[in-house]
Amino acid sequence: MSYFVQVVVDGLSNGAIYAALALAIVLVHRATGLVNFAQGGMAVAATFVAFALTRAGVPVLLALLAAVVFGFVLGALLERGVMRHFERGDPDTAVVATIALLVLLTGASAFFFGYEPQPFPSLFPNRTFEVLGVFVSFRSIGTILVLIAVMVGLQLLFRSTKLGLAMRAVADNPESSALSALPVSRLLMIGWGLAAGLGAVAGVLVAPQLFISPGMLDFVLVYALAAAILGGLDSPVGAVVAAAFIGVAENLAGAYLDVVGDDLKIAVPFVAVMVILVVRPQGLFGRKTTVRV
Amino acid sequence: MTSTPHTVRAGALVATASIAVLLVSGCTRAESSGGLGGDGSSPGITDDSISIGISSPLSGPTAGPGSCTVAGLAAYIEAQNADGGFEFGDGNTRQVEFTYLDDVYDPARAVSNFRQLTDQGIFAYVGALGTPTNAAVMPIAEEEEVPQVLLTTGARTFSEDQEAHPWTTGFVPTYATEGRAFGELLVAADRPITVATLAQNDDFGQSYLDGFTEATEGSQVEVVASATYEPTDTTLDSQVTELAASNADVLLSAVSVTPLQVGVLTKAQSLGWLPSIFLPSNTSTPGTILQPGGAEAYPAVFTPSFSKNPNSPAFAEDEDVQAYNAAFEEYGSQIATTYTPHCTWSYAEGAVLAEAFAGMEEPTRESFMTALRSISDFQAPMLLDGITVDTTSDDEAAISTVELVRYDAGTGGFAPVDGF
Amino acid sequence: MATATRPAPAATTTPPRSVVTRAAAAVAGLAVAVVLVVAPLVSSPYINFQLASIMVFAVALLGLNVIMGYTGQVSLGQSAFLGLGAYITAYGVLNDWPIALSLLLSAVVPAAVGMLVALAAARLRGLALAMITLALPIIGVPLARRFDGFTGGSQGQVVSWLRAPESLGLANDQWRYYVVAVIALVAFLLVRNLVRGRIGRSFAIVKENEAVALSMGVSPYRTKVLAFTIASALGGLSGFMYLAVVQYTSPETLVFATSINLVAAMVIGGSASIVGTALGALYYVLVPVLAGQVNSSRTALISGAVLLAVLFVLPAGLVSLPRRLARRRSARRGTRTAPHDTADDAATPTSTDGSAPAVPAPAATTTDQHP
Amino acid sequence: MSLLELDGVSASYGHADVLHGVSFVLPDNGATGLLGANGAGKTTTLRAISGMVRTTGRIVFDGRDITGLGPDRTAALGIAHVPEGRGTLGQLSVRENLLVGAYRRRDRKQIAVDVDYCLDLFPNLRERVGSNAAALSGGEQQMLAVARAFMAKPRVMLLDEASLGLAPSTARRVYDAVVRLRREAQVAMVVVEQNANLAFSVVDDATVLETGRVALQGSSAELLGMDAVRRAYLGG
Repeated sequence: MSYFVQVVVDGLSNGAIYAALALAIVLVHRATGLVNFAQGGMAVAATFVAFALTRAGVPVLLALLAAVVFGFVLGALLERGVMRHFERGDPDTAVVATIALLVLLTGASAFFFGYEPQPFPSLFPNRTFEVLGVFVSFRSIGTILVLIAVMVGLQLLFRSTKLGLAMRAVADNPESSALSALPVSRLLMIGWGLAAGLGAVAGVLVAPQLFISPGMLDFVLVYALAAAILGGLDSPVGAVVAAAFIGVAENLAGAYLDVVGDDLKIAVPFVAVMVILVVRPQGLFGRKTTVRV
Repeated sequence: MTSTPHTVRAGALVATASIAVLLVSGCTRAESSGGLGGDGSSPGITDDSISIGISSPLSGPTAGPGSCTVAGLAAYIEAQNADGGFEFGDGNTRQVEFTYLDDVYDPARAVSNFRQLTDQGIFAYVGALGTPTNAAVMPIAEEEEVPQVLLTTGARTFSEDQEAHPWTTGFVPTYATEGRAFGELLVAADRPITVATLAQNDDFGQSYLDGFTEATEGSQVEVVASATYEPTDTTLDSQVTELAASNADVLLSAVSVTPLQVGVLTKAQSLGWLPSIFLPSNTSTPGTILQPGGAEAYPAVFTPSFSKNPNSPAFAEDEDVQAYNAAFEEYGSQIATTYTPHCTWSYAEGAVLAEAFAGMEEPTRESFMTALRSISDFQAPMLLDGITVDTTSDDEAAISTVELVRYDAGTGGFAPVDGF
Repeated sequence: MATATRPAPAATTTPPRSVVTRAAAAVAGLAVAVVLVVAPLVSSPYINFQLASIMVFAVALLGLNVIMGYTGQVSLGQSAFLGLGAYITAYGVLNDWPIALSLLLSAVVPAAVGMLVALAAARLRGLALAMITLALPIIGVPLARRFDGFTGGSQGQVVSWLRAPESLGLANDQWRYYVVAVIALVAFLLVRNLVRGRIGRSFAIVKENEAVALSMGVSPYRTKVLAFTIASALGGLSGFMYLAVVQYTSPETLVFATSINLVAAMVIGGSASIVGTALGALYYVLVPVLAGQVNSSRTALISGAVLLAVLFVLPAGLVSLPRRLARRRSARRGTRTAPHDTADDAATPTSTDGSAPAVPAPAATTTDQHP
Repeated sequence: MSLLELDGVSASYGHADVLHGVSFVLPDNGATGLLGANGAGKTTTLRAISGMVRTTGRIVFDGRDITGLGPDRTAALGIAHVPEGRGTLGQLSVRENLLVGAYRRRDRKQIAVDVDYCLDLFPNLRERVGSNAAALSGGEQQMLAVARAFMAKPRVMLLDEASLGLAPSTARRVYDAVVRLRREAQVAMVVVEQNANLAFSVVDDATVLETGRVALQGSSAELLGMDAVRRAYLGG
């Protein structure tokens, strides 16, 4: 029994990693209506700023704050200087522009810090505690608590603030939003800035586990996309729940299904996501929208 | 079937582009590589120069080790060039022209790079990292009779049958050699020992286990739990949890990804499982793996070692290490920003190359291969004392012995092993 | 007080296509053909390898363009079909199947797999569909490692085949080039005719607006399944060509990163454009080579910068370069060009080479409201 | 006193000119119509006023030259454009759409009152106040678009083809509400409408456009008295 719980707990702590980036994806999608492949690249660049600061002796928490600020500025600048050029055009072109940014940011991070993963100090004590025969690390608990706080914060931002409402309106239809006097370009900039700032939080949370490297989030991004889409893309709660589901499903399959094994356990959450999407295209927490002509 | 002006212009564009490709190539069939040069010498060698090439992953997930395979070799070569050049067996002294390309660990890209390098007229292809990439290149190297040597991969394919693959040799010990060394250590203890294994789901993990199994067959050493992982996994927590349930005496962790290996070390102790640990040579650097992973918590951490760690205080006074650090600072640090053991390996590989050049009596690839295959008992720089290069065996890599060492948390370095 | 005003001037007209432009087209086409036929005879094996690689990825991109460019459905899984095709071919060669059979199955099996996936997923739109296609390479890589009896596992499979028949006097690299060039030519001709016909029109309508498609009697579901099946078949076919050129396949062939790079190359070349597809393949193969010429340890930085630069200058892809230049010229001369020539590139991705059919206006907007 | 004045306004998309020197005047609390065939430039005229196309000439709103100002700026000045195709925000609920309309306003209490007023104006919307706009019927979306524009407390509303694709009775209800808005809230109107019967139920005068130029201008009565206009726009 405690083995089973341990496997679930491990799954949740994996899920927390996916959730961190998934929340940033949800944010940028709500704020700009785009899926942004550069999300991981921006998060890593900001996390490298924190990394450089901690190496210079700055406390992690302070470094995190600096990374968030850097992320916000980076995101806003990239929106202003690059993405704005593509916002009115073909969405495929805009998505490929985010791919270009990802490659560019990865290359830039590697230019300064190299490709090899390097240790990153944790915000939380590097210890575990035991509850009923199950071992839980402070890091996972801390990560999950921060994520829940971020999730609630995002939910409040989108549901209960004028800024959140305006950002959603702009993501939905920028041209029409402008007709209601919304400052569209500033809102898009803020949206990218917030998403990159949140990416910095995600990066600093997961870097102690994954080690910091330019490609740190490349594969996490795949899981995070799956979580964000499964969660309905617009719902912070949905993204977190879906990420937890993916982490746990993967681990349980690896532990209990011999046919699946460690090598194919990754297939389980993805096949599950496929099946769920086919049955429920709007995702677990997405609102059903019937589009009429 | 009408065409608009756009099609016309686009068509013209394609035509221009195609012609440009032709012009860029600028060469005709006559110049193609493979055969002998004009005066009986092979392509890529003159009286005062020789050109060699390498393709390794220099971007993407494997770029850390990949860059190091280039940086260390570049450091050795450029330092030697600056020091006057390389002495050859035919009496000439030559400068080595060194070209490296990025293949992102993509076999198609590696083949493209290999063909590009031979087209540019390299004499030999040296030190490339990566099993699939080198596997894709091997048949072409054979067909074109281009040396594909001293590869930084422990896969057996490149070393186990050199009669079948006369143009290919591996450099670092095969993964099986490392696994075998662990097995032998445990068998020598002559008591029942339980082992849990964690291996990468590819030839790296598999041959590691194969070597281990060969050595422990019929002994009192028993594998009681095993798990595999994909290099793309984000964490190995679930695998470690699964293995910890066995409570084995020993964990053989054939993990080649730095953060994952650290994760294994932290996770096992967090579950209260404290086995003796066996780590592969490529993921046992104290500064980046053992200290962050809290390796001091375990009763013992063993690793096969064959090279000196240039960052270890234990070697700070070592002449080899000082020369390496100076050369690397000057010529290698631009290519590889962060250290992996591959940096020292490829540096040592430069010395083996120099040794082969010294034995080369004619400026031909055949003579080079003969010289390269006749090196024995050669003490290359940066290799631990007692680890020698021997290329005469036709089923082993150039380095076929490893020394097991034990992590000493006190000094942050390694200490010799006198038994399990 | 009502005031009548001047009569309207004649509407702006499209310049008639002259005999000259047709001749230019013919000349350009002929030049390309001659270059493509003669090039391998005078080029080194390396150049021939690159040219053949361009053919390989051109066919993979062609498939991607059918589903993404022409039908408007994001696919992040094209590499999975490329890998599957390569594996089937390798299996066929190693088991002494006739090459024609390998060729056939390398397209048919991926097509069947693609169709199965599409049958389940084609009701989805946008990102949900992208998610499902993304899962294919993610699951495909460990599957390829697992079934090593079929795939050779993580070591991959070296397959030495397609040696030039001695009677022809061609070297292997030349022979392989001609084989893949013929396959690519046939694939391009078939797709070109397809997208210009009735099926191409239904692709375009589905891309434009699925609801409108329904109202015009075009089933978006069936159209998407068809497009996805064709895309998968072409992906598989490119796998056959891949094996012909690279002579090796391994799980690395189908990694997700390849799919992403293919999507980028497709957009860079030109969405919904046959010529653009070829240009995209040129970009896909040549930019890494050029990046290596500049600095091999900064390839990511260089290729990212190049990608972004091209998107900035030519958001509608390389295929729009001549149009851009023409506009520059006409702008400098101060003359006005015809409206169809000046529509915003980025806003009209379906008309890049004139081969995409026009989309009829939605029925609702043409309803006569007069009482 | 004129609220909005267009003087020789031309507009272009890229290199293609679609408006050539259009002029008209809208008095305070007035309502004017723009009539004309498809492609005559009616929609472009509205887009020129709200700053969605590149424009030359002079547009004066409330004594201020607004030529070249972007849509968010003109909207902030009190011009509410209800675009062709409605422009409702599909992923937002009906209430949220209304609140987006009131983005620039700070008077929170009055906003709540106005939301209520809109829901009275369009009882259909009250029933669906929590649903996503994308789930509404075409008629309901058009009502929402008008209501959202009203929420900005505009001085003038630009109404573009509000009856498009609607059943005649639904279109009638939309226009009834527009008439009420004009009367009760003193919103001036520029109405583009294919259906001249509906248009003339709101407007005092109208401008007829042909291929981007003003062909006719006059009061509703004058225009209705002209055979040509009746034939072209009233089917009689």
